[in-house]
Amino acid sequence: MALLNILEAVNKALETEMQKDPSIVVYGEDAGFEGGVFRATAGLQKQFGVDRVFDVPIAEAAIVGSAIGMAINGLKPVVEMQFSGFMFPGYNQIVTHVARFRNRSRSKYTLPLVIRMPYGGGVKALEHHSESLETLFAHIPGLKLVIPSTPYDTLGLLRSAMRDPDPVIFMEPKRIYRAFKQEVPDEDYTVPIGKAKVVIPGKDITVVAWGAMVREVESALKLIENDNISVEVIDLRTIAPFDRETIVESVKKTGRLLVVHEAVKSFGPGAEIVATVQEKAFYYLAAAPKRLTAPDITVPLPKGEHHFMIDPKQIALEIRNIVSMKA
Amino acid sequence: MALLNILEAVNKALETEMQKDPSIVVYGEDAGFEGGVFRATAGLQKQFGVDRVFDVPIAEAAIVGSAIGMAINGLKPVVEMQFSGFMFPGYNQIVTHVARFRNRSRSKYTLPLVIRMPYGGGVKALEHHSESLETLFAHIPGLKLVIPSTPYDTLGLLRSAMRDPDPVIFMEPKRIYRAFKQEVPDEDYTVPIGKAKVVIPGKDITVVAWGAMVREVESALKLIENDNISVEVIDLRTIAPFDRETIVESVKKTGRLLVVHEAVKSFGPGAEIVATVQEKAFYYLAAAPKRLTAPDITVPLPKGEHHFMIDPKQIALEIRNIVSMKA
Amino acid sequence: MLFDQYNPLKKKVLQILDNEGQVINKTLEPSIPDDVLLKMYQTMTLGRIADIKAIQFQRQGRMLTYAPNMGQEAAQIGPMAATSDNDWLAVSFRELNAMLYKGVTLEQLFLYWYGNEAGSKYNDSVKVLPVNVPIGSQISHAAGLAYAAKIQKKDEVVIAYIGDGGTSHGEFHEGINFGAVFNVPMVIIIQNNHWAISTPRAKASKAETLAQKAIAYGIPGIQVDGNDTLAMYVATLEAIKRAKLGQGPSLIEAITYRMGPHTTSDNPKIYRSDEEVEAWKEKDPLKRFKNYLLNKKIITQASDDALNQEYNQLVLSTFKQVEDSGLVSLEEVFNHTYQEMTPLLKEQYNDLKKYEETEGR
Amino acid sequence: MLFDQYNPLKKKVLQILDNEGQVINKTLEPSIPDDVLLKMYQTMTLGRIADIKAIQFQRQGRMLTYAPNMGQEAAQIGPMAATSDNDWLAVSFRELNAMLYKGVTLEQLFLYWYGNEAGSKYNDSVKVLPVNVPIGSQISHAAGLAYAAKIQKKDEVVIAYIGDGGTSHGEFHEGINFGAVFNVPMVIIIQNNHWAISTPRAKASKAETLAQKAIAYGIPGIQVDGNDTLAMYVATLEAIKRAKLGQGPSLIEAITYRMGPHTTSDNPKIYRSDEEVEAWKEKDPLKRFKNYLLNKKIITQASDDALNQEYNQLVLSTFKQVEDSGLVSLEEVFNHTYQEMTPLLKEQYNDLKKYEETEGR
Ligand SMILES: Cc1ncc(C[n+]2csc(CCOP(=O)(O)OP(=O)(O)O)c2C)c(N)n1
Ligand SMILES: Cc1ncc(C[n+]2csc(CCOP(=O)(O)OP(=O)(O)O)c2C)c(N)n1
Ligand SMILES: [Mg+2]
Ligand SMILES: [Mg+2]
Repeated sequence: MALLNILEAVNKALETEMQKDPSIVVYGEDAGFEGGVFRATAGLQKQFGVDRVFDVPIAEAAIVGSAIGMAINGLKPVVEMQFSGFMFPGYNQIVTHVARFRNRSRSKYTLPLVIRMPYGGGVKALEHHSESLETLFAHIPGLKLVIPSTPYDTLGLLRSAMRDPDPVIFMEPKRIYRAFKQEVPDEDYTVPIGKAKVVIPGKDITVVAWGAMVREVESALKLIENDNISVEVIDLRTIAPFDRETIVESVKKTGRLLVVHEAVKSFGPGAEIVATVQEKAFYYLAAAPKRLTAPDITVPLPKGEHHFMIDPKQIALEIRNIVSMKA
Repeated sequence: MALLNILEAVNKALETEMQKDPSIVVYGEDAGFEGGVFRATAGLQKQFGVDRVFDVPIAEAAIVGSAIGMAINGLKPVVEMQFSGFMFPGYNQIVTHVARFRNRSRSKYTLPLVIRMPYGGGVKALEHHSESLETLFAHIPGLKLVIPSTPYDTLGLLRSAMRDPDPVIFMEPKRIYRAFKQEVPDEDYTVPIGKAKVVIPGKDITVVAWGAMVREVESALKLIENDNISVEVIDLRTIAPFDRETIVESVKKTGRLLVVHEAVKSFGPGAEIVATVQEKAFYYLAAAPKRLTAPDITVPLPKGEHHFMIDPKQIALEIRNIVSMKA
Repeated sequence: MLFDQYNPLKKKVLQILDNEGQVINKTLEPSIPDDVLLKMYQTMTLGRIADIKAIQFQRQGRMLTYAPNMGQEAAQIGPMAATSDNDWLAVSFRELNAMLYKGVTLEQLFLYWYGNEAGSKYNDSVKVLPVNVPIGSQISHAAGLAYAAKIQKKDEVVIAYIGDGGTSHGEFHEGINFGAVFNVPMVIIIQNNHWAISTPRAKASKAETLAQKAIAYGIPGIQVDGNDTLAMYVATLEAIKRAKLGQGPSLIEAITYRMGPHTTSDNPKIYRSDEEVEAWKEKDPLKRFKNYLLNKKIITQASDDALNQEYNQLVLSTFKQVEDSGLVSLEEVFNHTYQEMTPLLKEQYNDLKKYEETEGR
Repeated sequence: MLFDQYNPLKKKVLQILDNEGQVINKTLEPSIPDDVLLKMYQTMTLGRIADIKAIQFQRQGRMLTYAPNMGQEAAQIGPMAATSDNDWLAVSFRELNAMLYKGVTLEQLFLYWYGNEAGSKYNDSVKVLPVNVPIGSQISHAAGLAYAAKIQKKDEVVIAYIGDGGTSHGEFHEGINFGAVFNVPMVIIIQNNHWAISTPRAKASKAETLAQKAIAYGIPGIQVDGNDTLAMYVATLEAIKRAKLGQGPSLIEAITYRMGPHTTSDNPKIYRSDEEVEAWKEKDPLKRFKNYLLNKKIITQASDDALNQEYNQLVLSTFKQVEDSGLVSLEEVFNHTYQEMTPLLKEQYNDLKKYEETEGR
């Protein structure tokens, strides 16, 4: 067993997979020599050499595009976008190629590759360093989108991503990169893509969250400890394709749903979850499914960011509200 | 009065506004000399000169980025992305700058500009020529997204877009560019951004659509003429910010909702409309709001595209289904 | 070294054959085996006929869109003849001849343009990337292929094509720069056919030559008569040698001309003069190469007539076959989004299947 | 013409002042009015002090992230002194000195780095674009500003800054190419400070110089000692002249060095040696320019001491003021998404307002 935080779990996933699979290469802006601005890839260049772990020019389109070529020619690239807010120049390659090469070539060319990126707010950063862009990947057929919320899941999910025959976008909640540690097994294990996790079972309301929001939900529960509300907390873990079954079954049981996410509300990821639930569990709903999200504004710079972030008190209030609605 | 199709309405909107407002410039790939691959800008270079109407290098980021600079320095650019599937290289500029300059500079720099692009399938085209990417704009705070479905609205909405103090994405349903003509007034008129249109009033079910889908819905109604179902058809016209009031009021009346769109389903525009409606009209719902959309796959090339497109028969079936559900 | 001799700043253009197919630069004439010369000529001939027919099929409403190659055969066949079977080809969308030479079948090419993804499922041994529509984005794919070749010590070079208009794109810049920084075995060929749809070469760049763009990346560049199969061959051969020696990418600007429309949806009469087109007919690459082979007695007029007749038939029958292939099944359309359909996709597939079975489509 | 004389392929670097501030190229020494020289020096001095203090404030946990300028003052002040009030400035994110010179206030700059958008609401007459974080994307903004100036016949030139690392980006390529094709009045200055965070200049491009990238766009380029205020001034002046004559963009590579960390979150000791940093101290642009002015008797050691003391106070008091400005209001955060809040935004605003009023935040 090792005691790791999320960042260390990312590093360990890369390290252990690279040891097993010589075709894996890791690169990105500053990801080589110094091991990334967050040190997610620290030590890897030393261990695996500059051919397999390296710095690249500042050119996100080329980072993604070259990964496509490498994946086609026998490598398994795991590339880093320095921040999710800087993935946009590479988005053309992601949508028009990463998501499509398999289909375009009727599975002659497949792309086993992973695109990692830290995402999310609450770290008092400059502009473009705090966005939550799940929707922009989840809406694109051909991509998978994974977001872990714990060190254990990070290690297991990133391994699964690297073993997946198809491209996986792996978004890392940087706000909790170092927030807490967890014991993880030394032996090889994976966490499956496409499976949500019932973090806390309950029967009055289902709360779906992912990434840094899972902990905020857990904090919220402490605020309503004495309210006699039984909350089922689900960590979505894979945003696309998401685990409809677990969520729908949960809401069939609880009759109530709250989705909590950091992304802005309109046309955001919560809308899909709500829409799916009411398609599949309409007659079980005791109250309108709700979304607690960031408002539809650009993430403010740090001195205004508190207006944008979701806090546990809000979550607690919202849970109380929904549960108080008559069936 | 003039009898125009949608393409001609685009052209007329540009022409009439350019005559009134000397700060408008129009450019894009092949948009100058030949007037665009669809001829939407035909004749404008001759009338307004090469400084105001011109061809540019193939460089979508520079097209959008330069429009930002022009808008800041006294011009009103109306730029064309040749197809919406080729807007991705310009998406970085759209998200990180077009949507944000006002907020970033606390309204010192504002961006009165329009980005036009043909979109949608059903035209038997090559790859990347058929996508419906509404969500990718609608999810971004700071953008407005308009989609007309008739010549009259095209002319009126594009004028409004050009007069808007903020950036507007204007997506044109190319499949019906030349599908039909409509009388439009010679005198100046506009259609407001942010207002949906009740195309057909009804009381049993609300069907929301936009762009080329409005006509498909209308065709579907003919198939159920004898079913004694009173359908309210709403043309959304502005996708962001969308007219929640009109839709919510309609569903409060009908109790049923079907959203029809060309975009793929998951995390698509329909999810937001469904989620909004059940947030605002939950207790009025007689049946689960539904979405009829493209499946979650890449738009197939023409020989498989029929599997992807929505046809009136499907819409008719879906309407019957929803209405048949007991309240 | 040709790339020194023809440094783009010297404003010289590499040429070996004149417009009549006479060798005007004897010292540079390559010694290509006869069977290779023949394969080159045959592919060009097939490409030319396929091209002309594809446009006809389209005019008859039988073919969808098609992007003609006519006039650009030399810029494609010369370089491909310089490659070996190991080498990769990353195309743009106007490289029918190059693709044919590298083993993509005519049937596949027609199937693609006919609107069926199966046309991009090339045979196993074929190392060609599918037609790449988003301008410029293939260059970094090529850089990635070449990087993988390099670190896996595979004996492979990657040839990437792009148009004159494409050089304006950021994707071109990033891809070539990436390849140069990592010194990967890659050759970038710009087919400067003078037009990007209706936009003239002058709007692509203010630079006098596109070859001089190489200087921005610290790699060698060269301007070549792109309608001269031999010149294109020798330039590419040298670039491939450099690549194999670990000297990194090279950039070749092939000066050529698109004789046909941009695609079958385009009407070039709107934006260019008949005289311009006529003038380029003089430089027809097929005629030049044919004369060269006639002079070398590798072909005869009779053998050529026979070849043309054979290929005419072949093109007709191949297209007929493609036409008969009909529509793509629902399953095919769903089957290749992921290795396995997700539960949601399965549900959507089943729903549509049921719908199509009961209601038809 | 300097750009001919110092054509980047000649591998010469324009320099006027030596490391001690002695004029070593008398013929090129510009005649700058004394008051301008003084303003240049004052701004550099203020920039230097602000820079050092900002890092201190950050270390004290009072400032957020900050991107230091130390060592790059000449590359910013020389060019700005060559501009007139009409001219625009499109920055990247490491141009504090240039922004100060063009009228952005220190308070605004601190407010920005302190994490408040109000810091980018410059005074009306100030023609500077806000700090631009997405690498390279400012270049096409500059091209657009310049295009607008050109067709509206405004007497304006646009100066755009970018880093060495930024030249790898597609946005750089597209923006500069766009400007060149339309021959707009624009000057692009690459601050080659040898590092892009931890990534060395060699990884940005295989090209020997970044100035030679100009050749790709058919525009003139030049390498300049970026720590030499006078050399930067004369190069920019000539580029501006060209722009005003309708001759289009020019590219200037300023060879300089980032003395501090990339930002306050960066630890450069991981990736570069102390010796490297020490060696660059010899070329300190502020020292060189100060000596020049001492020699010219425009300043004295005493006047400089007084200036330093004054600016130390100014920087402290300005930052204190910024610190006291506190948090941004909910209204400000919602008010600038569109000219008018949409109904949905109003609803969200009201909900949050109510929540914050009752529950605090
Ligand atoms: C990113 C992108 N933008 C626009 C287009 C539309 N488009 C297709 S071909 C073309 C012109 C290409 O010109 P060039 O690169 O010279 O190649 P050619 O067609 O001459 O072979 C354009 C603009 C595209 N395919 N991709
Ligand atoms: C598109 C984009 N990708 C990545 C980043 C993250 N980033 C910020 S600064 C920087 C390095 C910039 O280096 P350079 O251009 O040399 O400028 P310098 O920092 O040296 O002034 C990077 C990679 C970014 N801001 N934008
Ligand atoms: Mg071309
Ligand atoms: Mg730098």
